[in-house]
Amino acid sequence: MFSLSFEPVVREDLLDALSNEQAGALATFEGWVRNHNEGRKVVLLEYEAFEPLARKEALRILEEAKQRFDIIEARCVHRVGALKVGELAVWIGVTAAHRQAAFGACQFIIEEIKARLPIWKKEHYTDGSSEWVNCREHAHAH
Amino acid sequence: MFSLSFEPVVREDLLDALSNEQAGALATFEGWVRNHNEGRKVVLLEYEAFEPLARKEALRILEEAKQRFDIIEARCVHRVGALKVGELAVWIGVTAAHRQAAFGACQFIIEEIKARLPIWKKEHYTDGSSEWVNCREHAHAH
Amino acid sequence: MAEDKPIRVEYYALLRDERGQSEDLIMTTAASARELYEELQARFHFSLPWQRLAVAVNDEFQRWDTTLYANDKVVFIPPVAGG
Amino acid sequence: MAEDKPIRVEYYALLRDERGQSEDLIMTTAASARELYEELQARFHFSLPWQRLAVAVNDEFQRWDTTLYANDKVVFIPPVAGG
Repeated sequence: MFSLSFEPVVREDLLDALSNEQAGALATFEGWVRNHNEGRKVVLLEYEAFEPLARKEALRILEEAKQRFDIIEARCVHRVGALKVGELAVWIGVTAAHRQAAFGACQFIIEEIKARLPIWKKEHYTDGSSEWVNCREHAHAH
Repeated sequence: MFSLSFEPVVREDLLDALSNEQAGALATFEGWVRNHNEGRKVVLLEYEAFEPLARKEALRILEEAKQRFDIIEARCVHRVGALKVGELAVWIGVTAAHRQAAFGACQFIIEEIKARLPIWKKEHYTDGSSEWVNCREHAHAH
Repeated sequence: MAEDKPIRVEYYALLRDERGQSEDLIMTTAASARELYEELQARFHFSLPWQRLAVAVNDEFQRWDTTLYANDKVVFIPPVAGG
Repeated sequence: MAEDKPIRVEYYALLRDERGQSEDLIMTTAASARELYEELQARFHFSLPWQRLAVAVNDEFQRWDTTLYANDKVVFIPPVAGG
């Protein structure tokens, strides 16, 4: 299950949906909006998605995680819209019988999400300027 | 922060305590009571701890995690007492500026917790029998 | 000479900011996604070369040399930053 | 011959079940934690050999050859299963 959400993520709902009597392990990852990036003070982020393709690609990533790791279920929610410092930007949860598979799949999913989903992030700084992350003319992606 | 809890874990309280504007990543691990183990159907678990030493050793593990990984904070709660299938037995949460440190420390902590804390688990099976896990006379720990 | 065909282009993120709007319906002779980007880049002064972007046609990733057909929907994808 | 000294032993998990109670205050001549365990194992028929256990003295892990003193609190630690 993947969704793009304009509203804050409600963790308990996601966790309840993952509940399973076969599962001995849950690994989660949350990406939070930091108050700084590359030495600049961040006050606000805007996330924007090319929604139809972001959804399709995210479901492919979750499916790949199930092929590669012995997991039971994997879910991911990515926020879109304006986010303040401290807000949750992405949530990933993976259940498995055993912990190694849960951790492995959770790390795989966040790496692929970051590399492959058509989602962009504009940082707004304390000095009033703003910038699309990774899009500087002579910059390289990190 | 480490605690042994006779009451169900309230995740939101733990997450709120980890909230930090420098943190870009949160990795969590939860161990859940499965309905089976080594082919036997489990109905109930009892966790028992040698409390003073379990607390000391857990704090040492969290301190070691901070030495080894570039993390901001790490917290762990371990349940004691009787737990039903599906209940959360252990919760670990680690914040960091970046995700690799959060994942690495979270995995380190659960491995060390399992290997080092003087905590025992008695499984009660559907056939009415019970057993202290890893304590069979000719068995080896897994 | 190739005939003009209608193509719908949607702009996101940096490209939307640089274009000043989120969509164009254009008539073009561009045979491939790459040719279309270069045409639009010359016209709207997009800052990034096509090598830094990816491209989607009809909501699916495609290679830059993919052939464009009338009424295709094209999205140029600047470097992503999800997660 | 060594003198008797009082030692407090607490039992957890399997050992508590096998002992049938959670504590003993005993007089013993055992010089080390290992000698004490072997003495108690003979008396209470504990199923596991000392090699499968760890030992704590006064709430801290210790080696099996650690010397015991009067009024020490000793806990034998069966194979753990936390997490």
